[in-house]
Amino acid sequence: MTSPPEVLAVRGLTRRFPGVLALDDVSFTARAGEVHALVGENGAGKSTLIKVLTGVHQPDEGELRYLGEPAAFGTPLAAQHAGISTIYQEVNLIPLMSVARNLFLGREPRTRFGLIDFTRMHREADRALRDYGVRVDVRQPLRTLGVGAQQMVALARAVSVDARVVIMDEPTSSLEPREVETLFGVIRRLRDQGIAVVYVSHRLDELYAVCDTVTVLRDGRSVHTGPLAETGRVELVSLMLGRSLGDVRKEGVTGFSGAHEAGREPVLSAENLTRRHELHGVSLEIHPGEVLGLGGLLGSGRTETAKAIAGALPLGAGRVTVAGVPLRSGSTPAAIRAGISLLPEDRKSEGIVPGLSVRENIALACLPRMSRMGLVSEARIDEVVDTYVKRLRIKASSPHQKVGELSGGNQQKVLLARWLAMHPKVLLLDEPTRGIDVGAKAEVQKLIDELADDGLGVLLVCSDIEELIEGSDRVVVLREGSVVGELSGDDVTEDELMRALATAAEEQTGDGPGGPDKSTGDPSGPSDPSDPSDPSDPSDEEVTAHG
Amino acid sequence: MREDASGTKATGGTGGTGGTGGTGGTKDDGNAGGGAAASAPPAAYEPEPGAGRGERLSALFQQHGALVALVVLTAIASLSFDSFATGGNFENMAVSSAFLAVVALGMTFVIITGGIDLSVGSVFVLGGVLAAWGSQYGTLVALLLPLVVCGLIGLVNGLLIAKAGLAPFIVTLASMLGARGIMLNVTDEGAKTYLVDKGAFFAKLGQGKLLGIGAPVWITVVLFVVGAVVLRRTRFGQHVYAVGGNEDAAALMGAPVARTKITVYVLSGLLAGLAGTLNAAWLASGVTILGFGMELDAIAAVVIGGTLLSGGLGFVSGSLVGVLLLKVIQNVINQIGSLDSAYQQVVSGAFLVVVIVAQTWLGKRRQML
Amino acid sequence: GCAKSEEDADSGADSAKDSAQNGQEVADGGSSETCTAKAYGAEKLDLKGATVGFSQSEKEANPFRIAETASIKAEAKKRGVKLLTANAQSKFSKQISDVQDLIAKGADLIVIAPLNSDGWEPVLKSAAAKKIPIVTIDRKINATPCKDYVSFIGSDFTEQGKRAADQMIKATGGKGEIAILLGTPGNNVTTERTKGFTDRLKEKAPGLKVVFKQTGEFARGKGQSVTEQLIQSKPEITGIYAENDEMGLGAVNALKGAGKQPGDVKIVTIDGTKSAVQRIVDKWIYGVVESNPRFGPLAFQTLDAFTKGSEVRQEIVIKDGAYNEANAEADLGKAY
Amino acid sequence: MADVALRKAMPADRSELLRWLRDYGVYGGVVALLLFNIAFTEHFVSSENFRTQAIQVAPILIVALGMALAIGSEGVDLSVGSVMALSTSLLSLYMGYGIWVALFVVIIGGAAVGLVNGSLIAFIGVQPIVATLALMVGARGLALVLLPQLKDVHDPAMASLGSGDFAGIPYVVYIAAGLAVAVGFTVRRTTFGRQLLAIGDSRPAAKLAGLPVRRVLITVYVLSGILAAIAGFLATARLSASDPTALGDLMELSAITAVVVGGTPLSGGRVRIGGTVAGAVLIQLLTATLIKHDLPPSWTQIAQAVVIVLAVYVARERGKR
Ligand SMILES: Nc1ncnc2c1ncn2[C@@H]1O[C@H](COP(=O)(O)OP(=O)(O)OP(=O)(O)O)[C@@H](O)[C@H]1O
Ligand SMILES: Nc1ncnc2c1ncn2[C@@H]1O[C@H](COP(=O)(O)OP(=O)(O)OP(=O)(O)O)[C@@H](O)[C@H]1O
Ligand SMILES: [Mg+2]
Ligand SMILES: [Mg+2]
Repeated sequence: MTSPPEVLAVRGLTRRFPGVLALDDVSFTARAGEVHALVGENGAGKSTLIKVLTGVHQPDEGELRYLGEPAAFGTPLAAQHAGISTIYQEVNLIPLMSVARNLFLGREPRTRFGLIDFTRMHREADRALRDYGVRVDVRQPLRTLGVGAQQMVALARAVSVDARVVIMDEPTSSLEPREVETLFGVIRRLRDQGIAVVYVSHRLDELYAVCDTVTVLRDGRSVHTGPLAETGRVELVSLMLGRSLGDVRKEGVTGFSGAHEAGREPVLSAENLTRRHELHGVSLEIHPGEVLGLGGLLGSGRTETAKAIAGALPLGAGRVTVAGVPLRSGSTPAAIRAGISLLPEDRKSEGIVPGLSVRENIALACLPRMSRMGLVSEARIDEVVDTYVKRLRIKASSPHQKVGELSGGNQQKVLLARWLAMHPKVLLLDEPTRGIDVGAKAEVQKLIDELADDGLGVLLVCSDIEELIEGSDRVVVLREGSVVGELSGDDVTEDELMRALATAAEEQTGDGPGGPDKSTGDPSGPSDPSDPSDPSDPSDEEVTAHG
Repeated sequence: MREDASGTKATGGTGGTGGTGGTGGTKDDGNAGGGAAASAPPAAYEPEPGAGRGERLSALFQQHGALVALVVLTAIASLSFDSFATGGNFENMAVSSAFLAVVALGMTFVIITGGIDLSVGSVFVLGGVLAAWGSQYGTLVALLLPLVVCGLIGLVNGLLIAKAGLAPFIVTLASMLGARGIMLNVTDEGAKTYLVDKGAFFAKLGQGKLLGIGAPVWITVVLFVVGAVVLRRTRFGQHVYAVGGNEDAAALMGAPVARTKITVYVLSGLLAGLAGTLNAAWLASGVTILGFGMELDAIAAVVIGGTLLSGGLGFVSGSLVGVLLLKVIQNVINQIGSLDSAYQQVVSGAFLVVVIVAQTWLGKRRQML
Repeated sequence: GCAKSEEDADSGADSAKDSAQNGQEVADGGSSETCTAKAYGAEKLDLKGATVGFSQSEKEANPFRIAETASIKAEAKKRGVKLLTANAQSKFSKQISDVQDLIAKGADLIVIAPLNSDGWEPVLKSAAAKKIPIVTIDRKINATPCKDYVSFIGSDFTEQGKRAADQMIKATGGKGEIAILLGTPGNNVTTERTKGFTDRLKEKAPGLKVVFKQTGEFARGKGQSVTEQLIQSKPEITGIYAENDEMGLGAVNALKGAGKQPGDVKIVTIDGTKSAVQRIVDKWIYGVVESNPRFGPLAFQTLDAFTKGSEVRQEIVIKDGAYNEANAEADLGKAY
Repeated sequence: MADVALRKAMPADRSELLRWLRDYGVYGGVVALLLFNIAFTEHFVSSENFRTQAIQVAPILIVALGMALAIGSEGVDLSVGSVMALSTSLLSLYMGYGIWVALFVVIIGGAAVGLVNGSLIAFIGVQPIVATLALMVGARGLALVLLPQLKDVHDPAMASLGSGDFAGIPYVVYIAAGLAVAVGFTVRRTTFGRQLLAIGDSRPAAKLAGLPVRRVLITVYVLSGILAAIAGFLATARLSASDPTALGDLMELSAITAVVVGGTPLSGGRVRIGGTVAGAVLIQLLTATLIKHDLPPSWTQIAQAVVIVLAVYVARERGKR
């Protein structure tokens, strides 16, 4: 078997940031008609490699070859013109501009007079997005869409360019199984057209489902390249973590350990949460020592529910009680004082304070507790920061490094530390493992378990169904901002959840055209409601789910 | 947000009531949006009826809060003062607003990219002085000299901001001083006022009339129509919005960020210079004591017109309405005719607060929906 | 000529303290050409019952502007004239629209205190279209008298500068180094007061050297800061010429702060405000050249004569007084 | 791995130098100007001269301290100059009740303007530059309504405050230095300071982290108003007159320049008080130099423009676009 022609290749690539050697002598080759997985821990340098490949960063050393010729891209635009199309990690679109304008920015269809032809642009945008199962008014500003839908827009944008290479940096971190499947369809089509695809993900199942080749990065070095089929899961994980096969096998990759003892009296109960167009009377209870999963399709209102409980969204009606005491609605400080902590979904814009250090980010919420009469006690902060940096294995050059410079996974850990330092009664976790590497994911999951064992009430929102099922003791299923089902006890299985979701989708069809525009769960969408279970089917059973 | 066809459509039609004509570009866009909606299968995305109407209404308010204020104020003033709603008064207001409007047009572009240009007042004076000086060598020199110099100042602003990464506020603050320094330098520390020959063709650009309406008004209307088309219907315009909406994302999406920024500052310099030139033609002299505080008036007009200071959102017709609103407020204060100069300032400050609060509040409602 | 005594009698009879104590007098200078309503093309009308528009250039926040506006208002009231006022708040473009607004509001006659001499083309056009007579006070408009406007009433700023120079020469004996505190750059008043002063020095006292020329923007605080810098870097300075009283008072503050004694540095200023004249009494200021702001009587009297069809002078230069050691104490009451 | 994993350190080279320049460039600028003056300006090295510079810089510095807070919260306060005017008007109105009463009223006045600014920004969500622009117009008008014209202030206490000194150093210098230390301490060591920086850096994140965003923002503008009012008070004492027309004119621009030249980015999230002090001193020295060398206004303005751009260029955040 001769390998297909090289399209994009680098050799001996080195890239430094102040205080960090992000890429160290990395070699990497993308070939035509091949889906190349790029994996590694958080902060391994995947995103940096991609940014160097596409002209965002310039290499300090090393050689870049494109279509067999030495090349250098000064700007993303240059790379784009050369035929490299990229979906960067974190959605990078313009929130205030309309969906269609985002989709076509820089290559808008024009009329004879050189002016933009909006009629055509909207029509084509609508058609393009439909192909990806996103049905929205393309004239709406992009920010009215959920993160997942935005990700699909970014995907559509990247793919609709005539490209020789398509690079995707964690495109699925906020996607539903259904959309993941759509995405895979797209990737396969690209591959068949002879396009080189570079694919980054922390979800191993996905890699095995679509990728042909894999390159593993560790601490900025490329430690392995080879056909994915020949590399087992455990081996892959051990390569990423740099630990021996045996260690990894022992610890497993999923950190959840099973059911917990839940307290009788709910620590938190939300009644009839209502918000125009978003929530229609959601009620739920969280018991101490319990992990309550929140299931639902994209845009079903899980994020809103969590935010509403945390006081981050004003409510039309409804109330939240913590340990029997009702909360003032719409006030985050009140919720925090009552012991509710929310780990927001949108880490970049709502979570981290990028310009502040790791230390200050961790101490941010608990500042009042760390201070007397308005004066901050540095010693107490150091103590807390130390504890959590160790406990969560936060990887930073020092506690004084800016959080904005950390890798996504480490940023997430910093946020977790911020909330754990508050010793909350209830922890609301919105996609806590989004963008986190396997090692860290297991740690976070283990942590969730421990927290629940310590008597914390945990609300878990998670798009990865397998993870949701394994992590939760009970699952409440949302659809269109209403509770449509609850799984508990032995019913907490993937099949049951899939069934609940499928029924939900079917009911939705019954709603007719009056139904809201936001759901992608449209029956005329490209995939069948029962499909999504496919990618999460464990295809390789070397690693047991429970440690 | 600015994208809503419903909202923008109204602009095209109602811009005219503002006094100085419509903005063709926005109108086009509105129609284009409507066309798309019609051609797409209707059932595909039917917004919830309630949401749609509420949203549209408040979109209308946010974009046209200033227009509503303008109409209301004009109506009240017409009823209260006999001499307000007269052709002469409207014509005066239109002509004397024209110069600020042209400056505000450039400022609109700058602010949509998330920047700001504090140098426009100084550049405006400099443009006028250079034009008046140049007018002795003919209309061409009178027009080109200020445009070249003011364009260069804009270019320096743009380069320092886009290439060196300096904050627009501080860069243009410095060039505000610099431009005034140059102006003082060419006028013997302000002692010399160059005059424009009243018979020259150049003077007609400021003083001439067509169909009873002053030339500066016509020029302003044309500039706004062109500006609206450029902003809405060209790729450059899209880049302006993209850079202001999220600069990093825009760069990753392949928008020429630096070039776009440089262009808007050059544009702002050019338009400020042109406004100064027209003003010099109108006053028939290169007055040296103009322009103080003009940058703040322009910013206020742009913001009142619904453009977001943080960038990414805005439209030129709003700025025109903003300028007219400021003008009408001033005119009304003069109509009262006996207000102490100190009270005048309090009144205009209070008025600004009311308009801004109304505007922000309506805008927020819209964001919440 | 004859108008003046009448007006003095008028104001003398009036109890208004201002005009009683220091009504303006017409000086001999200026062109002697005259203007009539006929020559101007205006219609005759009765000033009583007419509407007069007054456009003030700056906020009424300094003694000169306060006295000026008050004098116009008082005279209008006395004569039963309906007065419309507008204030340009030091913005020239606003003043242009202000006057146009006054015209649009139906003013029959207009009195302007211009912020700047040039750039009145649009206003003059609108006024000409309606044949509205314009009288400018305190600053001139660069246009044709009796065609674009009726007449100018005011001081000769160049002359004021010259007289200030005369005082300075007298104070210093024509020798030494002096500093000038300039007004706002670009302002006609600044330009002319500087020109008059330096011309006269050149002509009469070549031994007096101007070694320092910085703007104090007509404000006391700025005058003080600049003088503070001045006395640090040029401690041997002999005299300071301040182009208005406020800057002069700032200079006095600075000299006091630096431990100087009254009279160490000779200060000459222009305007004639009470505070400045008081400083002459205190010996801090050597002399003050007056610039009289009480234009009301003379302006209305000119308008009255003009509307009645009589001849009025195109340029009515007022006689400015002066204060020095000799008369300061006695004339303190005349200062505004 | 269990610990904070330290990355391979980078060799300290050019980027270190640049970083150093960024952090200390403004001090370098001050030193350069001092050296220039010592070499080329007559009578520059004298205690009297340094005293003059110190007295003149005090009000700018005090206003700049408040401005630094506003800028750190990703805002700006354009109303400071007008607040100075308002305070001078209030001062002369209440001077009759004694200096302490007057000071109290002045501070209340500054706080009130700050409260309006802060409320517009925090509750209504008006953008700071616009909200404070409206107050800039309104407060100056109010100052003139209260006191229509310049009025002399004859008060021995005020006079000694304006020009008196202790141990050879003027009172106003002690006050300015004390306030600088207090504000610096507030930023570094208090909860409020930390919260302010977090809010300036990322408002949504600060909100979700439960920070009292509104309270902090309002406090920022109230503090800025109070500091401007104090500056107005001291400036009045120095002038021994209340001049509501001219006092504080264009002060906002000087203060912003001082803050930014001192290395505080306009994008918020960072406040450098030491730099702000140096920035204010730099501007003062620059003005003094230009006046002492008797440059005409045109060259003064051009020189200021060039120095501002140079200073900010050196202090710019590297790698940030
Ligand atoms: N702009 C920057 N400035 C400084 N350091 C940076 C910058 N960008 C990345 N780094 C550092 O480079 C290293 C690699 O980061 P990168 O984002 O490439 O990791 P990643 O493999 O994509 O991780 P993740 O899976 O969490 O996204 C990290 O240590 C990070 O802190
Ligand atoms: N596929 C989509 N198409 C159109 N609009 C969508 C889509 N997904 C989400 N939205 C919009 O985004 C809003 C917020 O959805 P959000 O993402 O917060 O919901 P969620 O249930 O938390 O889902 P997730 O957390 O998986 O993204 C929804 O109210 C909806 O209007
Ligand atoms: Mg990454
Ligand atoms: Mg969500």
